[in-house]
Amino acid sequence: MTNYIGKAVKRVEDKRFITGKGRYTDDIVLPGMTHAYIVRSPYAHARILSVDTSAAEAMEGVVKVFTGKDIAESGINGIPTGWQVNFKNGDTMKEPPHPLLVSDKARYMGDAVAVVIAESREIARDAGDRVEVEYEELPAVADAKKATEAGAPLVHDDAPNNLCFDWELGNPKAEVNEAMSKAHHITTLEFVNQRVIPNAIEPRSAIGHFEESSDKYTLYTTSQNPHLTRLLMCAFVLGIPEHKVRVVAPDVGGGFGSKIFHYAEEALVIWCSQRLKRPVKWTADRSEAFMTDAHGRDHVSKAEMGFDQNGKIVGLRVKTYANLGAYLSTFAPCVPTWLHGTLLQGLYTTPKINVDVTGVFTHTVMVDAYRGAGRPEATYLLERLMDTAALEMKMDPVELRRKNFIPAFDGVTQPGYQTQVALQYDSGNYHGVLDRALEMVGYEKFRKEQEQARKDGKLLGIGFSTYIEACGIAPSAVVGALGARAGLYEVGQVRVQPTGKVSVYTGSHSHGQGHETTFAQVVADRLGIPMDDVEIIHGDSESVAFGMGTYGSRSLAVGGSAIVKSLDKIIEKGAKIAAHKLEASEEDLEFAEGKWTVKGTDKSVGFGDVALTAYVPHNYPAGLEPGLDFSSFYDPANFTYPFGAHVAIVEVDQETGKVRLKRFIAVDDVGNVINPMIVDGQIHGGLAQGIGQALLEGAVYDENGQLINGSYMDYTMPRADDLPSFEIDRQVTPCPHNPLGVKGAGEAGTIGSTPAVVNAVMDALSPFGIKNLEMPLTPERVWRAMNS
Amino acid sequence: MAKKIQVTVNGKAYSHDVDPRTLLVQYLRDVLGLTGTHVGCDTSNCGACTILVDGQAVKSCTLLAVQADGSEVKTIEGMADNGTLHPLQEGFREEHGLQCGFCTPGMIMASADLLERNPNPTEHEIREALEGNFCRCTGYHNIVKSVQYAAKKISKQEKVA
Amino acid sequence: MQLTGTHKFNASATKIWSKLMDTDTLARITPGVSKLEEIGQDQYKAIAEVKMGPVSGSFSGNLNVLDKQEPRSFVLNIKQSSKIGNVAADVKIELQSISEHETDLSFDGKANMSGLLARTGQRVMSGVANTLSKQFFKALEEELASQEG
Amino acid sequence: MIPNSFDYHRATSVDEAIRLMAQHGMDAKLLAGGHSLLPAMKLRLNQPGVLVDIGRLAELRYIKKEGDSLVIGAGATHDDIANSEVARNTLSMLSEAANLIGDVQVRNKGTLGGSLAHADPAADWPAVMIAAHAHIELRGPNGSRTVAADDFFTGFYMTALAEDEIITAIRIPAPPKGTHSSYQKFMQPASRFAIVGCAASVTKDGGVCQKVSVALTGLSDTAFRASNVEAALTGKKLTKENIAAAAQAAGEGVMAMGDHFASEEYRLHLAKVFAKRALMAAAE
Repeated sequence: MTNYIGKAVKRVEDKRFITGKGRYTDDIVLPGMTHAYIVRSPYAHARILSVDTSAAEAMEGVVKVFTGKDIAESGINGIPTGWQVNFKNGDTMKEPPHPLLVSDKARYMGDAVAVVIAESREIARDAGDRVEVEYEELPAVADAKKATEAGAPLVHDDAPNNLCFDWELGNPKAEVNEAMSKAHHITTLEFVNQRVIPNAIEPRSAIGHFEESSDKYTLYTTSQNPHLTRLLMCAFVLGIPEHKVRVVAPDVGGGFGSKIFHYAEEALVIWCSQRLKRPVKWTADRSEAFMTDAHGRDHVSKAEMGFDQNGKIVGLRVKTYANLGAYLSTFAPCVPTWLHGTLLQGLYTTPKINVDVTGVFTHTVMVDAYRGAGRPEATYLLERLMDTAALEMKMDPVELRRKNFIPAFDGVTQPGYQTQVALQYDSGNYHGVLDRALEMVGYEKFRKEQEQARKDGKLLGIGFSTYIEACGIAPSAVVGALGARAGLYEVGQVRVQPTGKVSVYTGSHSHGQGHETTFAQVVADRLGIPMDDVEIIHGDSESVAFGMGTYGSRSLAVGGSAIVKSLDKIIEKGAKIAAHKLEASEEDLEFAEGKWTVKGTDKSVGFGDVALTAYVPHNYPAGLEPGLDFSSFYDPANFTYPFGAHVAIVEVDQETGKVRLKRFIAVDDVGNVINPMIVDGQIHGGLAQGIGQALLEGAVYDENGQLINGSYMDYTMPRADDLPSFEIDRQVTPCPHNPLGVKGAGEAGTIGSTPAVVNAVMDALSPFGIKNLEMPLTPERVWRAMNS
Repeated sequence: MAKKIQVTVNGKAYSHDVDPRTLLVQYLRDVLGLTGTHVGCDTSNCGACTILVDGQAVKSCTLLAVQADGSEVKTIEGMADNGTLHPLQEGFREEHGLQCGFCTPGMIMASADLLERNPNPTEHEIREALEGNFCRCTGYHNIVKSVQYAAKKISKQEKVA
Repeated sequence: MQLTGTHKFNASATKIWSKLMDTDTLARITPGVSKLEEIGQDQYKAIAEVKMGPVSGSFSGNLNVLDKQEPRSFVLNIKQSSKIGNVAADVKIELQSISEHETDLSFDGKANMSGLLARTGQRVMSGVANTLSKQFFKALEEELASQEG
Repeated sequence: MIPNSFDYHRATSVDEAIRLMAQHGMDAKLLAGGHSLLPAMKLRLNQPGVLVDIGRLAELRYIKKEGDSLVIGAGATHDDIANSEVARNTLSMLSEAANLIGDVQVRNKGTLGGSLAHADPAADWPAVMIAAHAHIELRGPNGSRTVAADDFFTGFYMTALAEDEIITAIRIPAPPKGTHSSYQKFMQPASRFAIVGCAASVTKDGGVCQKVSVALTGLSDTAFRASNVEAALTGKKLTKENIAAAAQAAGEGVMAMGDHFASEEYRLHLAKVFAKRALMAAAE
């Protein structure tokens, strides 16, 4: 029986957030705390000729100014990346140093040159203006493709042509070319999947606190993965002992991938604190966030899809240039390769696929995972190809998809589906989600409306996107073979207290996803106890043994499964204690609704009773350890594969080119659902971000590598009045390989929505013969297309 | 340099000497320790710092503390009444109008201004009234529902009263 | 940022040329410039105060005159930096005689901004450039006229 | 996020504010709602040494009828105007424009006087004031004077206001009977300033345009009167075709601004579209 699982339980964590009692990093004040301000390069590429800190240091209240020279002389290392991708010829990718403060050259606008530490935020800021840096501006390159051309300015001297790696996946090129040569029709699209800025509303912040008395360090930081940050910082950057370092990611105000990266500022505040023997706090303002938070996407691609005369796909060829920015972020090398190339099978039976990716350094801020990470780029490419091909072949886009869908399979009685690009899909029913979406839209009726609207001079359009994603990254051995430098399991500890209350420690990290509720639902149901008796603890390396954090929609599938493993151990041990108390054999007991009952009798012992006995083991099974506390590592057998069908309906104002999103329908299959309210919320948020990319958002760099829309006055964030209410529904195909049957819901909305919206606009514009426009589909772009 | 200000915050009177450049949000957070009001941007766009000053929603990052001298300020910490959640707080919880919680205080305060002026807003009116508040998590869908929930609840309470 | 514009002056090209090549005059008519110091052949050190709407900053840097084709054209190479950002520009200035007393002055060039100005000031900066050039033309016109009188 | 240090004075009267401004000269800035000034100061794009706060002067915050004119105190907020019945009844474009400025929080603090003095080339009020034939009342150490809105906006962030003067009020003459107005705006999606905004008022008699007043903002370095549109429509029948034809003249001969949201060419196109829309709405 379930009391909680599957129910829209209101969130436990909300109480503190709605009363203003959340505790975010910048809310934390430590005794004797100093404040850091970072002096940053205004140029995208410049030689640093001199740094004069004397005027700043002379100011009252300034504690110290450190420069790149101090960092270089300290002998510490730079920021590492968490993933290695090799060149096709087997050479290791280029991994240039990423110092905490640069001393020789600035490589992107915002590169850190010096840090001022002062008694107050105000003094630090004022002193920052008095640090005199002399630069020699050098030519810069911001565009990935241009950066690989001969004569382009080099970001790093030891990365010729700015290449980090080149990489290939799928069937050999010759095989794909052969298949394509026989195609009846080839649809070709070239596009830019533009750079977007994650813009978590909480700006990044970090406090470093070194305590001399104990030689211990504490880092409070806005991180999605505090343990990973600790590992990278201790082992690779500062060389300080990991057991002396506590990393706390308290309440974190959104991440969307941008807070995975172990940022230089995190190590910097710890390093400064160690030098000054005082806590050091740094909090970014929004301008700084625009300049220095890891950005997302930024691919330039050419994609070709071949079809036979019946519309069956015969082959897919993709060439992508991926902009990695000036240095490598934690996941940078993985995103455009293993999270992108592997998704190019989509939902289709494409028999031959080749993807070729070039990873490129440019004079721009680092790129890392951004909601979906690689999968939205792959989906965009496939789903734009599908709608464009349908238009070109004069077929219905829905029919074209149906013709090519992989048939339904449950992954239990039927095997998984082996793709051409390394993955084995676990279970799926792709027709199901599309059918439901069409029903919700009223497809046939819409096509009639559209026809009438065209006669009335109105431009209506409908766009589709049927997507799949690979989530819950993933089996450690597999990702290790693919270049991950860490395992990707998760840790879950369940500590039953003597009174039967339960503390659960998870290595997952919630920054909006609602772990404290969803995980508690799972625990309470499995143990048959009230949710109030369960506390979920996360984000503190001191209390949680280890963890990999939250990204890639992995929390419940991986982190939740680790907890379930521990719960199983609790129940198993509890049965031994219960058997002893009931003077029954363990095999004769069954555990349900919080008690162990001798089968077929009314003799039972409750969970609380067993818990107490475990800690007060006066009458206790011989040879059994006291206590009821288990920790488990769950390493998944496979990725999980959520999928869905999204449909957008838009209207284009012919006079201005402005696109209005009228309706958005999403039917997603994320496997089993623990809390439908939270899952819906995840979908909504994802949709807004995907729609934002399609219509509004995009970082704009000028040819000198200057980010020219680095503020909310210039970068368009989706607002309440830019979006409609969403129409969403769900299908459930359980994940066959994790104990909860869950697949992950955090990124689905973002992955599916972007191409649906763009396809809808292209459909609206089809009377003008327009096939492709670059995102974001700003009014001017649309207007120009209609008038050229 | 420093100016003396007197403000009433959530019903409690305070008097402090402040540097004129201190923004009201910094005064609330750093001096009064009311960290429920957040700072999300530096261009007065995101609305995370929204509070009520003399009953009207304002962005406390775009108001100097000295400008608020003599004013009545209400922050998220002052919304609940003796432990009873304000209908908006309840609405955000009931309708899952928040995820990471960072924009939530500002969102609730801006909604309070709206419901004061327009106790029965349409979806369109809610979306327009919240154009000065960014949320990156929810896609706004459930925020709209949260405000509708509160509007309904308040109108019921008033009928009873 | 593209910088282009044309203005017709009621003066000969040679006269305008001599005005433009005179340090004192140039310092006087260039909007915002508070100091122009000759540091070498056709090389100047310039200090400027720009105060316009939301933007106010003290700039300093160099101004070089290149590629002189008296009295037809020259290139102004400007590098100015400030706490709110930096501007580097190359502008070609051409004088075209229409008659003995009429000359078209046109300029064409590009300014690159960096730092805060680039990030937050795009909209503002194109207007600043427009206004500065208008002011410059006006001041030059007055300068030419005052000499007449 | 942290402005530079400055001295702060709260003026208790307009006269005191004028004295303070005179005393501190070029280094001083007036602070009304602060919604243009403070963001610039936080980014340190602007670092005044002295702020003279006039935001709380009750003598500047009113909206009233005076004889035939509508008089709005410079300290009236956008929200005050949005909710003023007397303003709406005088010219509905006043409340339409007020409601399209910034967002609710900005409208609660930002003032009409502050916006006009700031003279942002993409602000809404300048166009509305020109179209309304408003007169802007200024007071300085040497007394008061009045400048027509047509002459007030002299350039990019530049006005006829002297350094030591304060805007005290805006006087809008009552429009003739049969006048309707509208403000239509195409918003820059991030800042929500106008990419192009058009204010239009049309005096109609028997379906014929007796008088028309049109002004545009966002297009160029300052808001301006679209005289050629006015000329093209005056005396004409207010048909859809005539309005559309007249709107074609919007932006003619103007050196338009361009940025990554809207190029010069697109802005000029939008000027025509929004002139048409404003005129259509006003003529209805």
